[in-house]
Amino acid sequence: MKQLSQRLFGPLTLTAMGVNLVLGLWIVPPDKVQGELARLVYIHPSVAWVALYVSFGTAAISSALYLWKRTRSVVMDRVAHCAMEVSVVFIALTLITGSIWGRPAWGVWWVWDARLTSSAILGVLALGYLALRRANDDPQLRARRSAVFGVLIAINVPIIHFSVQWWKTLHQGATVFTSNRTLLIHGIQAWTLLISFIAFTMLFFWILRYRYRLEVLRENIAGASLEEALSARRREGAQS
Amino acid sequence: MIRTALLVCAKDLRIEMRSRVLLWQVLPFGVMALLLCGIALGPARAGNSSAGPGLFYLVTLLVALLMINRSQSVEKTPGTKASVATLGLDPAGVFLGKSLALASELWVTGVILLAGSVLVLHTSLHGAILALPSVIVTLAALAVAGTLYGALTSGGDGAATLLPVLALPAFAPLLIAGERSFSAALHHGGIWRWWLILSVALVVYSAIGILLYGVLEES
Amino acid sequence: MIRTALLVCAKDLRIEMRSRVLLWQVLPFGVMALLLCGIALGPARAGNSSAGPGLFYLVTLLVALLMINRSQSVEKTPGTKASVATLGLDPAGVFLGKSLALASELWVTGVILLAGSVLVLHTSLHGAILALPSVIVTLAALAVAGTLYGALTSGGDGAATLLPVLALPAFAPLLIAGERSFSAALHHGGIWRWWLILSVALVVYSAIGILLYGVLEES
Amino acid sequence: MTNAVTPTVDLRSAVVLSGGFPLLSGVDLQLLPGSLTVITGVNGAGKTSLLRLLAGLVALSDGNGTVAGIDLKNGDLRELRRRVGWLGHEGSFYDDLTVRENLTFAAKALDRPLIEIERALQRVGLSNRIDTVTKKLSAGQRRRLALSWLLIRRPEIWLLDEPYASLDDEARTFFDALIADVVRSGATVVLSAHDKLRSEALQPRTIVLGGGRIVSES
Amino acid sequence: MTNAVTPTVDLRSAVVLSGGFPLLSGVDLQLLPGSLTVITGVNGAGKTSLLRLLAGLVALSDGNGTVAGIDLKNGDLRELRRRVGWLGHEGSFYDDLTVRENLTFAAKALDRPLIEIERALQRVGLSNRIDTVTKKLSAGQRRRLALSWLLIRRPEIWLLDEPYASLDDEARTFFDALIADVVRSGATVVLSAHDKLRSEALQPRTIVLGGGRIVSES
Ligand code: HEM
Ligand SMILES: Nc1ncnc2c1ncn2[C@@H]1O[C@H](COP(=O)(O)OP(=O)(O)OP(=O)(O)O)[C@@H](O)[C@H]1O
Ligand SMILES: Nc1ncnc2c1ncn2[C@@H]1O[C@H](COP(=O)(O)OP(=O)(O)OP(=O)(O)O)[C@@H](O)[C@H]1O
Ligand SMILES: [Mg+2]
Ligand SMILES: [Mg+2]
Repeated sequence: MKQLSQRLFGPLTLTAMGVNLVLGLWIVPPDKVQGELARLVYIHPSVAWVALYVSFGTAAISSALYLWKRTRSVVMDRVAHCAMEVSVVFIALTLITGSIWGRPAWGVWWVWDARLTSSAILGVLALGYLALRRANDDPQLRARRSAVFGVLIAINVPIIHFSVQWWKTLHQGATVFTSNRTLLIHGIQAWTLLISFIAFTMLFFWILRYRYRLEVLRENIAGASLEEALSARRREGAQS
Repeated sequence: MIRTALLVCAKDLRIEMRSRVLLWQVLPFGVMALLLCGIALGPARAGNSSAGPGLFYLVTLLVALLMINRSQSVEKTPGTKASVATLGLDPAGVFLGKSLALASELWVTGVILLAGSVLVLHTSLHGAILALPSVIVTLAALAVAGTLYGALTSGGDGAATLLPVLALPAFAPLLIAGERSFSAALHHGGIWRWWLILSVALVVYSAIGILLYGVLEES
Repeated sequence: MIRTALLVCAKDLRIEMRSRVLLWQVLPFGVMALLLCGIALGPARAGNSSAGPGLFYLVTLLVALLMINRSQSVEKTPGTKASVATLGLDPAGVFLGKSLALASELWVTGVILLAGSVLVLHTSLHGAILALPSVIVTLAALAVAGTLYGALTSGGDGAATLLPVLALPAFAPLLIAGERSFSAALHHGGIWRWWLILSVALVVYSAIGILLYGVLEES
Repeated sequence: MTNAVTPTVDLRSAVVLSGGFPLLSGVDLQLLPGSLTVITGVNGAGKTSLLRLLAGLVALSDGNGTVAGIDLKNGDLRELRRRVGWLGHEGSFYDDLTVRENLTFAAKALDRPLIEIERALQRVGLSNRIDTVTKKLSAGQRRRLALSWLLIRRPEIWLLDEPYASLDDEARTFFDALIADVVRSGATVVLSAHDKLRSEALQPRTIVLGGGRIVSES
Repeated sequence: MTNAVTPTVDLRSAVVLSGGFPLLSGVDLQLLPGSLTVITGVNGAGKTSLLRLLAGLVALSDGNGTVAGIDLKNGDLRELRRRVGWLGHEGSFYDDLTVRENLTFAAKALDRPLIEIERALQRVGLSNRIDTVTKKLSAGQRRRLALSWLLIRRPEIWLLDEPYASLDDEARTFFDALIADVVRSGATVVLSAHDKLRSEALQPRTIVLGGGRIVSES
């Protein structure tokens, strides 16, 4: 059962992405105000959602699980690491799609806006996480430190989100939902949007799984060379 | 925990007193940076008093980074680390003690920079006095978060450069909240909301530090 | 002198390559500082493109301070200092080599930050390209002066904090000239005058370094 | 276990890695309370690494181990560190504090009476430098300071990395007497050395390391 | 001067102060080329300070002195440093470079052929660590690296601060042979030590320091 669902995950993700693209790029009619440009709405918000919440959430939860003594395991450390790496990619995509959208929509690549600024800050934080990993080469110390940082980042996500809003806001806010959660867009547009969120979330986990496997492979290779290193080291003693 | 905190705090402050880095280096740096910010913005904008709070916090942040770095470098030498580790100090106490020492130093610096920004950036004196409580809370939160991030980045390769990378984004919200409350004080707005937010940040960071500092120090 | 310079420069760049501090730490720091400056100023002012050159140089200066610090800390450990001293390297060569390495790193950072300020601070792309030559000269001057000041402050107590105190006032004129020439480039004004001033500064600092670096290193 | 006394140190094919390189490549070692062990071996054999492992300063990468009843893999390393005394190659303590301030900090952290400080400094012969800033001390004086600090703590496990280095004759004689005394009182002492121990009274077990593991023993 | 050979080291009531404290309180010392001198003395006697003075690493505060014909007060200390070989307590070289890169840097700075690097490493027994980053080396391996470096340089004056510390037996034997060889070739060697020199072949002059000056001599 588990096997099957795992095997189906990839094709399902691809299908969802395909449906999303077909619907978003061809089926849905162009927007009244923004025209063809509005099709970015089926990519950009969902990419951003993954970048900010799904990936950081995954990393934060696995970091917290690592810190909790009873669930401490190398798996959690790996998941956190891989999620954060994928997150960097998604944040970059958010910034790129957003800027592409912003150039025609606002006339500039960048504005000093709450969303934009906080996305950029989170991008730097994710890079910081990776830099922190690089700076420590003892695996356990690295795991502990990055787990603490992973948790700290998680707290930062809402703080940054709100702080930047307190600071100033000017951006495109609730276009899809109003503050009282009533849907503003309807029909096929709403469905396509929903599908895009699901599709990108699935895409994230799909990539994460492959990234994780890659990590395990890399560690296995390291383990194999470990045997070699051990016997080389032992020979050193025999020589003298 | 409290005893350890006081012990560690006293030790850090004594080292500071002996080396006088705060007096002779950090403070001049702060004043200098304040002037430079003025220059970078050009006279028209810098004279504009509304930039005051932002610049004040920007400079304070830079000063804080220097001080966090120093607070950690004291513990960093390999020999010291090992022998202090065998003391088995309560990590929560160490965390609080180092935070407290850092906070005291930041308060001193903050008050002087506040005076500086009244003089250099034409911030109103009355507003600065009103902002003082919020500045104190902000700096305390900065000290607590700084100790945490300092421990996170200490020791590794190029620790001195890693700290700002990790800390700047994390401290940005504190900076913003501090700046807002300062501006609110200048315009006689309600500063209680900011006060509250900052206090929550202070408590949250302290709690995390008390819980997790031990994990960071472990090895 | 030239051979020594190349040798030292290659050594510094190799250490940099190995630790990758520039890529992983200094650059993110720069980007973050750019964002923070924007935040500290508030959207209205930061969006205003005329603040671009000033902020660009402010951030570059902060980045440069980090990099100068690192460039010196490599030489600083007591053992290293003594054994490198017994190599009898030509101090003028050491000075030029370290400056060159620092300049290369600053150039990389500078170009990226320039791109960042086009994106983030709405500096005009055309202006930024026009400003590039002056940025290169300014950064070279900064590297040369920074090496000089780095050697001046290295080793002593709390060197990391002493450097900015001494260097900031010295770098302020460079910063101002750089900012002026950048602004001139943006407004299609004559940048030659600033170019000339910056080149003179570069030459003067280089000359001082070549003559006096030996005195600084002696002990 | 047939032995009635539980060993203080019990390593089973202990491996310690650093960046993929095995500092220790499989060490089996049992030490009883009240024993004195000298680790020797060529440069780079792994002596320092072994001592650091026992002190809880580096993590065990593979194999098993307990020290003072604390598991090196899942146990509380902080508790372990509290129970060992460590003397390393490098200087200890805060460089900017004086000898007295450093020891006061340590004594307070451990709830020891301050009077012991002066007594310990007297014993190691450092009383005349009590108010000197630690970074100004000579190499041997730093070692003496570290020793005085162990005197105050009297830990159950003493881990000493090349303790004789930089010590003058007087200090070495004192050190030998101290170790004899400590071992008699039931503590476990492990030290690394390139020289023979000088005191005839000490009858150490000698372990020779090579290539990160034990190659011979006597 | 009645002596035909000019001494390499000539100190006349040399005083070195550090923050008001006299590290050396009046040292008179003459050393001839081709001589081997061992400095001993209790911890804090001033051995390290004396060696640092001779290497041009600290300034002479009072008295007079020349080393290798260079006046310690007004002479060119950089030129002096270029002519001495120094081995200190602390590690040498850039921690982030590998053994090979460090030695290559030094060899290029001195215009020596790179082939000598491998030869020197072979002699000190460090060839198997040629591509290891220096900061990962063990204490003794760092010492060996510093020695290999002196081998490449072959300076006229060797100043060695506790050279035996951390070296294993093999390295000590090598070191003794090296020193005998160096002295025979006419260089001046000064080293500090707490142990007796082991090699019978070496006939050093021994100077005992105490309180910053020479208290006896043999
Ligand atoms: C660099 C530029 C941009 C960045 C970094 C950015 C970032 C983000 C982020 C992080 C979100 C997710 C917010 C959340 O789920 O809480 C988002 C949502 C969104 N963005 Fe952007 N954005 C950018 C430019 C734009 C532009 C130019 C437009 C349109 C003119 C736009 C329209 C939207 C819309 C419609 C949403 C969904 C809003 C919602 O569901 O509440 N964005 N953006
Ligand atoms: N990344 C690495 N690559 C290769 N070798 C390494 C690496 N890290 C450590 N080493 C080696 O591991 C060993 C560490 O040994 P350790 O410091 O325990 O030796 P030791 O027995 O204390 O030696 P000494 O007598 O010189 O103090 C050294 O041989 C060192 O070169
Ligand atoms: N500011 C100071 N105040 C008091 N004493 C000082 C000060 N600075 C240095 N000293 C003393 O000067 C002496 C320096 O001696 P040095 O390092 O030359 O000793 P050494 O003979 O090499 O000793 P060791 O055998 O321990 O290496 C030490 O006794 C040290 O305590
Ligand atoms: Mg060792
Ligand atoms: Mg000495």
